[in-house]
Amino acid sequence: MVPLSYYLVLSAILFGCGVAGFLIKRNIITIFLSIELMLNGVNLSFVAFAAQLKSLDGHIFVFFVMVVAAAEAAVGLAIIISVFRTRETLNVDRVNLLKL
Amino acid sequence: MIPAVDYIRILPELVLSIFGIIVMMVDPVLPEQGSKKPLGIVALVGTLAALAATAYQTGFYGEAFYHMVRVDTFSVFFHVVVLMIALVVILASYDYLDVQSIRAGGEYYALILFGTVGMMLMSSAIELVLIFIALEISSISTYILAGMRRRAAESAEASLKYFLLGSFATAFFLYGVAMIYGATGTTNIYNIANYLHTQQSTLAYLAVGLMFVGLGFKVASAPFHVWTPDVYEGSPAPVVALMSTGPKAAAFAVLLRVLFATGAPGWFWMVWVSAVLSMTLGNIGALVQQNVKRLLAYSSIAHAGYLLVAFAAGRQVGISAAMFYAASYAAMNVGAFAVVSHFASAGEKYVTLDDYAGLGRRSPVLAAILTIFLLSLIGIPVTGGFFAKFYVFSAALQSNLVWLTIIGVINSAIAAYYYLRIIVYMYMRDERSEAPVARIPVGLGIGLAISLVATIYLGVLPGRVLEYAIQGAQDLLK
Amino acid sequence: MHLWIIPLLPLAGAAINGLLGKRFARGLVTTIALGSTALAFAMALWVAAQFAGLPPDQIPHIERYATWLGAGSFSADFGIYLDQLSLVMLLVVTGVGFLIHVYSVGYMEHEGGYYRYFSYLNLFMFFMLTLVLANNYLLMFVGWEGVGLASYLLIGFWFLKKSAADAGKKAFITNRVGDFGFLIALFLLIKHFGTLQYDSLWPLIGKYPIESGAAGLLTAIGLLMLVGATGKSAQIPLYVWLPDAMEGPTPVSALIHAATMVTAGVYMVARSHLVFNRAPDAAMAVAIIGTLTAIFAASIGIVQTDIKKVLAYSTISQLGYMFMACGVLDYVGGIFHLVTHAFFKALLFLAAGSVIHGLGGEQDMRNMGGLRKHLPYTFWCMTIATFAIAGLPPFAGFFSKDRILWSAWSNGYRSLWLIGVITAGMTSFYMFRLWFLTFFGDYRGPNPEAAGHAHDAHAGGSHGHGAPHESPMVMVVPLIILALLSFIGGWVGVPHSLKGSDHFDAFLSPVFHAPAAPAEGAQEQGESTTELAFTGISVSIALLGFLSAWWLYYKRPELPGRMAKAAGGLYTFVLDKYKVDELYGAVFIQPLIALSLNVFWKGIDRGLIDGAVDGSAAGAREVSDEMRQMQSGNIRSYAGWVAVGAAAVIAFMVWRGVR
Amino acid sequence: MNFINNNILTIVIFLPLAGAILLVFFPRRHRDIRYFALAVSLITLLASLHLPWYLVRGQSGFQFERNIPWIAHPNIHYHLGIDGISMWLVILTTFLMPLCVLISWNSIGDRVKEFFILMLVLESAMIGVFVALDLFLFYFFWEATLIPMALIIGMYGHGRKIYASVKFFLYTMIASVFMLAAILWLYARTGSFDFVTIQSMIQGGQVPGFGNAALWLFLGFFVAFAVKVPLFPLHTWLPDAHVEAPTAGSVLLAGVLLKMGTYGLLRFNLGLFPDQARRNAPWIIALAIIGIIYGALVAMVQPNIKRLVAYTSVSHLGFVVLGIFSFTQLGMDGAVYQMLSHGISTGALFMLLGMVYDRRHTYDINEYGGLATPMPVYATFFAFIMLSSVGLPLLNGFIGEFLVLSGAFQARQLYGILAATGVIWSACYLLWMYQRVFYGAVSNPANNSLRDLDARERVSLWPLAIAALVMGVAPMLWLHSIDPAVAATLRQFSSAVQAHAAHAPGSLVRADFTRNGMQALLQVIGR
Amino acid sequence: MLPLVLFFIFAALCVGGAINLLVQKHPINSALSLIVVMGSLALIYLLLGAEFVAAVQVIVYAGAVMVLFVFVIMLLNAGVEERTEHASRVATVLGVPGLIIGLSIAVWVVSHLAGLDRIAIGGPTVMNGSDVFGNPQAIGRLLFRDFLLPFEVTSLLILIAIMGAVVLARREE
Repeated sequence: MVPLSYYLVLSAILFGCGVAGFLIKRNIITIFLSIELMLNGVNLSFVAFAAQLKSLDGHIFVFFVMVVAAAEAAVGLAIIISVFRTRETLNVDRVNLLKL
Repeated sequence: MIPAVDYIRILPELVLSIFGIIVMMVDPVLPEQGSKKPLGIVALVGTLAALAATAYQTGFYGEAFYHMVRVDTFSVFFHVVVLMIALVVILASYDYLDVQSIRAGGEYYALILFGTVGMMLMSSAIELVLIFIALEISSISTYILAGMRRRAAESAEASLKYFLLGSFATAFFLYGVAMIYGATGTTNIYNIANYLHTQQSTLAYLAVGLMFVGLGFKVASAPFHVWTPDVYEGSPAPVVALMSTGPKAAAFAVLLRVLFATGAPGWFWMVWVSAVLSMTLGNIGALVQQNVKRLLAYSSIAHAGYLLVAFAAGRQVGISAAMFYAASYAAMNVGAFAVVSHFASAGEKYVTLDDYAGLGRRSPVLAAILTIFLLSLIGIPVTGGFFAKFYVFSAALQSNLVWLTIIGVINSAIAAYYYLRIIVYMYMRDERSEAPVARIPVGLGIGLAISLVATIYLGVLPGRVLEYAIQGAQDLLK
Repeated sequence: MHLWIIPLLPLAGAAINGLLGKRFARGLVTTIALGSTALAFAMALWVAAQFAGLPPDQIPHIERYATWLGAGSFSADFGIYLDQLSLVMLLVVTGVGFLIHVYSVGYMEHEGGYYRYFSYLNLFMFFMLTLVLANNYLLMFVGWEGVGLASYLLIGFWFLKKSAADAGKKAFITNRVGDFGFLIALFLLIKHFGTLQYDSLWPLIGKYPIESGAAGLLTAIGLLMLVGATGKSAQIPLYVWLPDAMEGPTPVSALIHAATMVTAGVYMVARSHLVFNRAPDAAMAVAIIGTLTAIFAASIGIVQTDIKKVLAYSTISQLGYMFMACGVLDYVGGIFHLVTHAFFKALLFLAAGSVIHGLGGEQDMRNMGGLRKHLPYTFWCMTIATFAIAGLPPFAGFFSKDRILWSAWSNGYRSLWLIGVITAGMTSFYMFRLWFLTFFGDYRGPNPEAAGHAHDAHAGGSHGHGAPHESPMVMVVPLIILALLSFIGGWVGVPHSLKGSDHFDAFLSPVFHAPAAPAEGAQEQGESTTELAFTGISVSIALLGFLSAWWLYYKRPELPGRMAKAAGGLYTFVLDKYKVDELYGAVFIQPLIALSLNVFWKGIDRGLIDGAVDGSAAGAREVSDEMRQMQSGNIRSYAGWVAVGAAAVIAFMVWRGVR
Repeated sequence: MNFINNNILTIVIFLPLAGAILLVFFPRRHRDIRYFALAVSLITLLASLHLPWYLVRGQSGFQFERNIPWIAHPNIHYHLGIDGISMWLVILTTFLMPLCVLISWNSIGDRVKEFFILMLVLESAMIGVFVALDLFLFYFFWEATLIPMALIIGMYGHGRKIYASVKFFLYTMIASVFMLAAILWLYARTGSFDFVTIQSMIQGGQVPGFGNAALWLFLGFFVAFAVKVPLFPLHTWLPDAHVEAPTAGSVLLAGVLLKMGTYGLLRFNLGLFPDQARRNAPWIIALAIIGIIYGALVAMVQPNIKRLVAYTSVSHLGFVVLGIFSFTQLGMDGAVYQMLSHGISTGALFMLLGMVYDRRHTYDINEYGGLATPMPVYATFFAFIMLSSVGLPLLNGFIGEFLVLSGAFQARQLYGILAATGVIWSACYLLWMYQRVFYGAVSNPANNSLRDLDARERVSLWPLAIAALVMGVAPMLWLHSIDPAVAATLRQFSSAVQAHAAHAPGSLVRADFTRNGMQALLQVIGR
Repeated sequence: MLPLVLFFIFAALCVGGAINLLVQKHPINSALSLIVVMGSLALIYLLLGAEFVAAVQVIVYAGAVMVLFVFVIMLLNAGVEERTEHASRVATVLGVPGLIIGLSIAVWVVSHLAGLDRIAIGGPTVMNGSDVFGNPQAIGRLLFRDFLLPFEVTSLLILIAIMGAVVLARREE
């Protein structure tokens, strides 16, 4: 038997890794991957809570999160392509025309 | 079986979605290189139809689709605000697309309509699942719209920044939803409220905090505001008009639901600090801006701060003040950006203050209209901005938030400086800019007229709108 | 009696000439100006006749016309207060004023701004009459300020000359300093008595005891009035404007700066006798100031070479006598000297004006001499005036001055008497010096040919006369009338000691309730013997002055120069008027300007306040600029901000939840 | 008649605004625009003359009242009304406006339409400030004056016009938000914006938490008004604004806008917070006296005529504040009178400066000298107005100054004495300036051929000159209605202070003050 | 005991994958690490009795979405990420673990206080009783009844996503 808090901590670790990845990675695609990691972390929480609550709402939520993630992935990658076209780089630090 | 009345309760959203699809279907029929104006007209008709549907909706208050949406004065209020924003934005885009040679007119209008659907759903949804999806709809469509000026690197960059940071923030929101779900076992706002009324939950605190991060990002309140100036600067001006008002208003509606309808605990100082930070950082940041879009972006951060003051005030007065503020802020800001979008000309070349020098002489009407919007943003009487601030601060005082009020009024005085700077450039600087001034096109003219009338109306006879807001606040708390 | 007509006549003249005079012919201007003054004088005479018929219980005769200023319980009227004192003043002002108007017609004949001149002069008459006839202090203050204005305008009449404009400004501002004191006195009166109307004020003041020993309210009022009076009547320390005021046309000097306006201070002190009677300290201050001014001005007058400057210092000195009189509570004496002085000093100025006119603008006595042949009428008139001012019997000045000195002695102010007597000697000396220098000896001026364009002090520049010549009759006739008055004017006040009946004293004493009138009855015999002895002293002192002047400036004219050399620094020091102007400049004016300019304006206003404001604006912009660094444009740093915010929010909310 | 009495204030407020709106649709023919603006301002003047004509003198309280609900939430009323104090300020406004139109006739040649629209809008707002009895409405008009004035300075000014305009705007704006906060606080506690209601609630002690907040509320209002007045350390916007503003702007700024501050002090700071007013009076008076002396001294050394005159406003308005905070009948009567007379004199001075600026385009004193020779009529007008500003008796300036000073003296002798030195200073700076500008020979060849005043300019000056004279000779025409109004204010004030004194024994009510106040009061009742 | 062991194994895999994602320089490696995380998560979902979610996780997430990622990485020919400014080693070395640990501790504290660490879930009970909980049928019923509206609205979202992808990725002519 696994205490619920273990799942939650694991979920927090994954979420935290996602945040950290966003902060330290320079490749736009990797940053995007970090966001997916965060979402996965959240999903784990949902599923864990659903198991605890014996309610399927959490599963439904996860399902919708996946759909949204997929949609975001499509749009996000398109945006990345569009940025790559104009800037010829995937380094996020070089995407800084707009500032101050 | 779903009763027919449920469809009426999502009728405006349905109408708009249908018109969005019509736009997409008409698009291929139009000549490839031709003007996209017919699409604009379709979108316009769609918005008007949705407005009519909203009006029709008022007779059918209630929940629908198994407690997914709830139509009440609160949601109708925001429906109207959002639809009016969409209307003006479409009107402002009418000629803008041709001027900027944006070819993807079909997608452009469709995205505006779909995005509006998302925003409307945000305000009427009472289920966090639906709120989340609606939020994503409005966000993703604005991410895309931000990148619509495809030839401009800035546009792509804005889109990317908005997208990455938006997704980042959404993850926080989602995490918050997960927590509230864990805390209460439900994702329905009113069920959550019922739970929280009877039970204490430590998790709920964390949940509220995390959801505030996500929504705070959407409304551009400090310290989650950092994306705003860059994105506003890079995005097409009419899109900025939309994204600085529509999703913001909708996100405020969600925030109102999350903070007030659920009876969420412990957020007061968080909102207080955020309000102070937003006002201060927004206003101070705007002081030295040369780019008008960027300046208005900073100002919109500050305005989010004022709105949060109303949140901090809480209770019915605070909520109604926030609603009124959202409406009048929408009216004036959408108008201001509409002017900016027109004046920017092809390639959005003319967006710095220097380009505005002597505008009062070159284009007195446009300058006068922009002046009125700016005065409203300052909060000068006879404009909606004045009453908005007025209600917010008086709500704050009624809740004994003296210091917050004082910080707020000082901030609004500081803010006068940079708005005034635009007026100064328009009227008091000698003409130096070579920026051409085109005649005000019909579409934009109508759009400006609408927001102008709204701004003045809210400034002279705010009573009626305020009554709606009060009614909405009551409905929200019911 | 419709007394309001008297002041309004000259006002009408001033208004008509001022507004329309530019388009009028000179004759019309003259007619209006002289006509209004003449009518006023006639009316004054008629009033005097009426007044004589009034029963004593109807004196003072008060006429109220309207409330001028009313606020709360305070109010001040437009109204007229006619008693013996104001009647005397009324007659002097209208009479001498009229004569000087007449004289001016000749004197100003060739000047530009003729209508302006007469308009100002009439305006002066109006204000002066308001001053003397007012039935309350506020209205008196109107006249008080108004004559100052007229004086300002007339001193600066030749405004193209910087010195004239400067002098006008100096006169006005110096007077304002005095007015400041006067105003405070009025405020004290309002605060404690609630009114400024004479008729309601006197009984209230009358209830106060004499403030001997401890200075109180009335002393304060008296001293503040004295401040006002020193301004208007050119006493120490505010006398400095009067010598400069000689920049104005000479008739103006005669009318305003000798006969009438400058005596306003004396009139005011006399009018406020109730205050000074009850405030011995204030009265003593008046006496001391007056005496000191008398000798101080006389000492400067001795060495001046400008004929008008000598007369100016002489005026200051004589005003000092009047103050001395008032200070020793002999108001009648003061007013008496005021009247006689009005005659002879007006005459002196007009005669000097005639000389100047005759010499084409020359004012320096070193360039005169021997003029008695060229200007016979002027000479004789001047002679009478000189004897009058020197205090030689039986001329007018003798009686009044003698009375003052005697009052000082008999009231116990022995030291003041001594100074007064010395001053009398000095007066006699410098007047005869003037007389000898001007009319005797040889003409020291330039050739008649050159005179025309060499000495043209008048800005009008039309005095292109040739050799020294007598003035036209329109100027000479007033001289003669005044000479007559200077001769016989004192006879109305022949003291009892000289077996006179002293009508003047009898006439005026009721006003002052005769507190200081020479004692009657038993002591009279002894007193009058002493008095006679003192008269003898002063006459001999005057004669001494005459003799030394004769010795130095007629018999041995080369002596003064040598004496001046021998005195060296002292002489130049006196010649430079004890450098008082320079002292004021260095102590008050320059520091004030420097303070205002460098400390207040540039330091506080620009540096401190604007500096702080602009600085904070710049600071805000700097902060803004700094804060823009938050907006680095880097997505990761933005995410960092969001993460930091989120961390703070999480920490806070967890803390809240845990609590 | 009744209809007119009920609506006259509305008419007077909105006539200029209606004119402005009509003007928006006018073709850009400058001549027509000017005549139209002149006509509108003259009609407004005529309409406003209804007020003194039908004002009932003895009646206390507000007259020509109009009180209708405007906005239900919050409870805002369109509540107008005047008493003897505000009425004259309205008349002053309407009186100056046609003259301002005249003075701008030729000097404004560019963007004429906008100029007159701004002027008329400004007039509406200024009148509104003086007649509003609802705090909200008052604030509304108060802020509404800001924009047109800032635009007038910024668009039609010269030199550092933008700096001046922005400075003016920000100073006023920042200060008035404190007033807004105070108004909101009052509303939050009383549920009303109505001046009369709030006043009686405060006096009845029905405002919860008022005791602790009173000082801050007082300061909130005070700062807003003090900046406008302007009181000593807050005055530096004024010289800049004046120097750079066009003539009409300066005239209105000095003539009317500054009075909004003193009017506010009198009406609101005294009316709502009598006890605080009394407590804070010493330092406020100190600032006023510093302003009197300091303003005068700084004026004296200015090299720029307009800046000089601007500083004199600091000095003169110090008198007004002094009079108000002397809490004596005389002082407050004088303060009101001084407001009016300063409007006339300084307005006229600025007009005169504008006329010479039109000819020479400089305000530098060194550029002038000897102007009396080429421009005698001008010099005469100038001298006359200068004398009225100096406070020569029988001209307008004297009455106000005298009353203020004697009132201040009654309150405390030192106040009167220090302030009375202003009599000396004003003579110093104006006479010195006059001498440098007008006397002497013409030193600058550019001044040799200056035209003297033309008919239009004379027409615009005569009313002011006559007003200055009449106000000096027959002040009772004004004081008859000012006096009872001030007495009513004072009555309210002293009863409030006494009530407070009764609550808190041993408070600092000075005996002489009460005595004087009561004396004045009895006098008024007795009449 | 077994569920706990399994949980730790998969959790370790998850965390390892996540950390690897951070450490790897080449995006393709990061993407593959993410797939590891997702796979492990799917197994944990199974452990929690969420069969349907686990399946979707593998098919949609690890399958479709990640393929898209890899595809784009290949398309754009992304190489090893370059070092640029804003690289503070201290911040990375201390901040990242700090952030992760901090968040974990916060969550742990909160869940501890909420009493969640006393609730044990997973293991055989859930796994065995899966016929009523978490199976596709129950989910389907919920999805097409209670959550019908969100489900339908999702179609709009996907439409937008398609449109966006087309509009943005289309080569500008």
